[in-house]
Amino acid sequence: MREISYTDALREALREEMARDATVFVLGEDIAEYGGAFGVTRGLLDAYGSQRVLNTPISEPGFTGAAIGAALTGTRPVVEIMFMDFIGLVTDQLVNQAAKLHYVLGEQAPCPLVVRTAGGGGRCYGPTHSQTLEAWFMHVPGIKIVVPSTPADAKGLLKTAIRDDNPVLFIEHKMLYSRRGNVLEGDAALLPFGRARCITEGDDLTMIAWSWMSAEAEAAAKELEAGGVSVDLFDPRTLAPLDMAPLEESVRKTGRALIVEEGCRTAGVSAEIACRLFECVHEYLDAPIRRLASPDVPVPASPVLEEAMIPDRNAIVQAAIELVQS
Amino acid sequence: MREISYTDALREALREEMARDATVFVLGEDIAEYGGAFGVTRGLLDAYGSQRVLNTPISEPGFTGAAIGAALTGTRPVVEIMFMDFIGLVTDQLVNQAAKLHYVLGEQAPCPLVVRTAGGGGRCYGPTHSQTLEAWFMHVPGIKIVVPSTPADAKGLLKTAIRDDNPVLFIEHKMLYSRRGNVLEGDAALLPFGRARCITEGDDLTMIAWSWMSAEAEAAAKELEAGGVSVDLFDPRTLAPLDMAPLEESVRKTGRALIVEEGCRTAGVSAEIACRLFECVHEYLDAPIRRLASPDVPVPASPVLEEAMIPDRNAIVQAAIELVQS
Amino acid sequence: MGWTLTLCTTYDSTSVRDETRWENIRAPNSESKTKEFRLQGRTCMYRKIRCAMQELIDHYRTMLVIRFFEEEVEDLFSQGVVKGTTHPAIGQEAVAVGACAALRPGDYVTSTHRGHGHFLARGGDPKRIMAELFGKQSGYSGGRGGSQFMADFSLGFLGGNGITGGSIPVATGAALSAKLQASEQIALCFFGDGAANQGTFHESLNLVAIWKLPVVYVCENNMYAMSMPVGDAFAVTDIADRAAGYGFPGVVVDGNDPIAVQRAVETAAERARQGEGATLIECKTYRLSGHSRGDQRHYRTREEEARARAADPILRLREMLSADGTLSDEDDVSLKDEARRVVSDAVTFAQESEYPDPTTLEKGVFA
Amino acid sequence: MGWTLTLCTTYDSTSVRDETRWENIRAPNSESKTKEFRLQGRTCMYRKIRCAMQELIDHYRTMLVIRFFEEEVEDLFSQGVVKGTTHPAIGQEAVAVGACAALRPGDYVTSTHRGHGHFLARGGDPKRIMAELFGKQSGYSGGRGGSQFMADFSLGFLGGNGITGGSIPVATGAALSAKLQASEQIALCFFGDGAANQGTFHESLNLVAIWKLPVVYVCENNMYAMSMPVGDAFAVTDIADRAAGYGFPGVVVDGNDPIAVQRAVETAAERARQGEGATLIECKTYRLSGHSRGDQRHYRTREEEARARAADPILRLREMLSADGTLSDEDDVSLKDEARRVVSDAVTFAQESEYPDPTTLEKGVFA
Ligand SMILES: Cc1ncc(C[n+]2csc(CCOP(=O)(O)OP(=O)(O)O)c2C)c(N)n1
Ligand SMILES: Cc1ncc(C[n+]2csc(CCOP(=O)(O)OP(=O)(O)O)c2C)c(N)n1
Ligand SMILES: [Mg+2]
Ligand SMILES: [Mg+2]
Repeated sequence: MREISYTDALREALREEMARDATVFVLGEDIAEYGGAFGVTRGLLDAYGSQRVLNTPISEPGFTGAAIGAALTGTRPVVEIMFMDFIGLVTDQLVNQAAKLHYVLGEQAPCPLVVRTAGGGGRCYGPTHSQTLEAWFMHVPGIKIVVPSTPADAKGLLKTAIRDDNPVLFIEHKMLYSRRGNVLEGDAALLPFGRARCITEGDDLTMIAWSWMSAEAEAAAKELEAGGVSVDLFDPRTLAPLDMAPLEESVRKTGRALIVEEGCRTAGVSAEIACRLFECVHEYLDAPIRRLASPDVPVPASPVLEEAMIPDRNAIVQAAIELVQS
Repeated sequence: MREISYTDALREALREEMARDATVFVLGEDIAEYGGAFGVTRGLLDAYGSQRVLNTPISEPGFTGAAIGAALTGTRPVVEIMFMDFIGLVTDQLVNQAAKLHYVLGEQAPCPLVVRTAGGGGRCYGPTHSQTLEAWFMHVPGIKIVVPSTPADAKGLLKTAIRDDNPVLFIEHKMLYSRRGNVLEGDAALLPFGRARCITEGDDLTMIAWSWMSAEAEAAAKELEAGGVSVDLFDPRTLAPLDMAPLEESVRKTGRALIVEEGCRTAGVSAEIACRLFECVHEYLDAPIRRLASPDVPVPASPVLEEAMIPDRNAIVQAAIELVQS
Repeated sequence: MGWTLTLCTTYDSTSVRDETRWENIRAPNSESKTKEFRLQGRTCMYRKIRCAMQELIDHYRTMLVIRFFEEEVEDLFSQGVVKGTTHPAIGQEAVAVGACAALRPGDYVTSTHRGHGHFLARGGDPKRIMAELFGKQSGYSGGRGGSQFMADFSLGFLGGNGITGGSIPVATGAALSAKLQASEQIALCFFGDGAANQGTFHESLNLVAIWKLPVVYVCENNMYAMSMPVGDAFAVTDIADRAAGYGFPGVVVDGNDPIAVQRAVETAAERARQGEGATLIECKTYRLSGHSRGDQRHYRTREEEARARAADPILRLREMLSADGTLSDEDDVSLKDEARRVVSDAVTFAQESEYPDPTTLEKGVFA
Repeated sequence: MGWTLTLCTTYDSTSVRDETRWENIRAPNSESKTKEFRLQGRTCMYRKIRCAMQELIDHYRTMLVIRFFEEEVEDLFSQGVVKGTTHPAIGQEAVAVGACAALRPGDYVTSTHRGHGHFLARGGDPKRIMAELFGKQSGYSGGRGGSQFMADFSLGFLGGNGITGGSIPVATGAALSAKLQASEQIALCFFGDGAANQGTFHESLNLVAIWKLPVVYVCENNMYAMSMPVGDAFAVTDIADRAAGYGFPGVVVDGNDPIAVQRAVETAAERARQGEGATLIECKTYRLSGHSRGDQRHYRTREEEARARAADPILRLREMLSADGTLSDEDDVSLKDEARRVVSDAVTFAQESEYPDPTTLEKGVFA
């Protein structure tokens, strides 16, 4: 086990899978010499050449659609969409083509496509470079969603995503790229989809958070622990498939749940998770499930406004305390 | 009051608003001579000329973006996107431009844009001509969502949408175009946003449904009534803003709620509505709120499969009976 | 192998950069012009070109199958036997047949919402296509895709698409995977004039150009996108001219002449296989039927339609074949009977097939 | 009003359909060529053209303000004083200044992610622009939009955009509303070479063409889209050539020459105002700085950059003005001091401004 960054972990996953399988290739804007806006693909051009590391013009729908065509015909493309905010440009490609074709063409051809993208705020990049939009794709049958928060999850789940025969939306987070952690090599690093990770164990409260919020929640849980509130903290890691069983079990134990989401509150991922919990374990609840999310506004550029918008460890601690006291 | 069809009601709204305000114009594919795929704009070309009734090439992002530019500079465009399934092509335009510009440009210019589109299934039009996708846009701050189910609502809310200074996604339903009902003329027809409509009153169960599902739920409620189950049935009519107060009040009375949604279950509109109800009135609930929605699959073309997928009056009756018996 | 008379227009495209590549279309042999006619305001002429008689008869047969198939489907829809919607390719048979005749077995084909003809020309089974329209389990997509989503990957036919222009990027990808895998496959991409105004058309042509991918673009300019005449949707006369903006050749051919289409696609396919990149072939043709069920065709005149019907590719081909003595009236009758039988067999098959089991609805969303 | 020497290249664009329209760019007066130089592999030459001295000095002053502003911003970002990201327009000042000089007060301008220069050239207040970068309430967007989303509707400046190509359709709409309201306004649409590969570029040019809208497209071809050289992103040499696919003229001008840009935009603006439709003006220039903060510029050589720096539009303009005797060294120093003061005043203003009140976060989502 070596301690490396989330960025390096992602790069290792790409390198290992490209070495293992010649049909894997990467494409996207500025991923070759430049190494991608966040450096994830740095060095791949030298290692695998310009046939398998394709810089694209700024044509998100066109090159994502091309990747779909390539996936349907025997290759395993990994697309980089520089910022998740640009996913609206390829919604048609993902929803009407990638996610549907296997089903609607009578299961003739799988579509093993990975779309990597950098989501979330925290860097004052402004309204179109900071959004958190995974909720849309939970509502889309036929697409898997991965939201890793640690280097090990990033590496293990990206490798699994590349080997998966279905379209996978792989959402990285710009606040996590520098996060460090232990990772394994080769197949040992592989992690299954649909398996939530329990980060801390506790009895007072169930907490559910993913991506950057998982890191913030971890910090909050430590603080709460110190203050005498013990938290069962889970990171679902993949939102589709979504591993509800451990969450339900935890709520049966704690009677209280807080879901932390970076995206806007209304019709977010938390609504679905909360609903499923209500549906299954309502009789165990000692208080309504609490959704802590961003308010329904575009992400502003100004540091003071962005900070006021996105939940952080302090907001999580506060919400948790309110919840256990209710 | 005259009884006219939903299509005619929509057309009346357009005609009246175009007559009232010279800055209102319509654009979209085949809306001029052809009158739109569902005939809504028929006759507008003759009445208002080719300057204000603009046939567009098949360039959804381009002409929706143009409408945004026009809305920012003093006009009131009404765009027709032929099928709601094509909304993925303009997601970037709606989300990153229309919904954001007012806020992110410091409230300098309103964006009075209406995007009309035909949603939903029931006609065996297949996977890309039958989808129900409003849930995505509930998650988008800055855009209003209208889902009318009767001619009166269609007319009144379209007129309001056109006069609204914000982007409005106006979702019509292809199964409702021929529905008939009474409508008023001129300003008398106007209906406010954010005001749910109570369709039937009852004590046993709160039912919430919109668009086509509202019509199916109405039929189901009649059947249930006949069977001795009385239903408080609400059509929210606009999903953003969402009028929760009467729904909450009703659940306080009935203790049971069934939300009927044509779209896919996971991360749908029902999740948000259910969550809000749980959050506010959980102590009044005699049973978990039930979401009746389509399963998470693309909409198949085959009549037997499409029928199996989308909730109808029978499925609603059954779900309601299960719920009141639980 | 013999000499036979066929149509080959003298359309001029300013986008043809490399004139010599196209000489076998433009002057397929040295014999002189034999007959002039007018099509869509241009002067065209018949020329003699080298062509196997059997090939022409085969084309004629396939065109008849497409025509009768589509007429039958129109009927079934208007009777309400078949639900949903359909877009008949009546009048456009020569494009599908000519283009597919120029391909090799492994090549990819992407299609459109108006794709039955493409699929039949590529060797699709009329029975399974018809069954798909009926929403039956034996259809190519098990009833899930319907008219617009049918494929046969074993034929390299990657399917139609319900999104106008939706399969243009798919063709890029198929060509890209052929290149990455160093296969000799090319991708033939059918699309309409309307689709040429979609953003993905532009993006795709550029990607294909910079990556020098083996794509042959076949634009079926049938003069309308639903109700929108090309003259209103474009400020240029020839869509083929757009190829110049991407640095590859664009040509215009008479889309009602299967041999003109075939020769153009052969040349383009050869170019693609040689690694020289893409070609945009604009086939001028005409949609003789309505856009889809319920189209009142208010946007064009009956006179215009009558003029277009005079250039019906099937009539023209038959006229030519019989003028030439290649096809007797008897042969014609028996070819038509045969084609009609193919279609009625398909209908019978579809009628007798089972609907999919509704309990399978949720199966196969994921691979 | 006087005669002065400026740069006007002899770039040839094959897309220029109507040669005569462009004669005042190509041969602004009858005086003979005076000097040749090479730029991006082409031979260009200086010519004398009619131009008010004061106008040139004004251009020079605005270019200096933009240059110093952007240098200051780069500094502030690298010091971490300003957060987020920024895209400096260093080296591209002549395009912004030349193009905006050709406009009338009511005209619309749409901008890009690299838009500070456009905004300053259009008359934007440096103080409020700087304050916006600082995330302050006094910024043009109250700190919400940041570098990429700033507008001043009273100036017709409709704002930058964080989506590459995002404001190209907005320009269509502004022109459409001008036409519907029968105003004399036109829309000038700035965008980069990279944006010209977006689908909405294609769709917009086609819409504008068929509706004959008054748009002037100003493509700032600065040779790169982030790390992607134009040579890799296009299979054609001149982006201007794409205009031909939409039926309106495309021209290439020396984007490092404010007068060449201005004259081209004037001609195009006149055309647009006359109802004759759009023009695509490709301004060849060079981004002298990195794409944004943190760009290591591995994708190009320092030698190439040095060559480009030799064609720095500000240096060239100063050289020309002083060679001509229009600008003394003293004048130059005082102009620069003045420009630096504008920038430092803006910084002071921004520093002294308040941050927005976080409790206003949820205000103004709806109008
Ligand atoms: C994205 C999208 N927009 C609109 C439609 C509706 N529609 C289906 S076919 C069609 C016309 C297509 O025209 P063209 O590409 O010329 O093909 P043709 O129908 O003439 O064969 C339209 C507008 C669609 N299916 N997809
Ligand atoms: C849709 C979209 N894709 C990618 C980006 C990231 N990005 C920002 S600027 C840029 C390069 C733009 O190139 P060009 O249009 O030539 O403008 P320049 O930066 O050279 O001024 C890229 C890729 C973006 N902001 N939006
Ligand atoms: Mg057409
Ligand atoms: Mg550039």
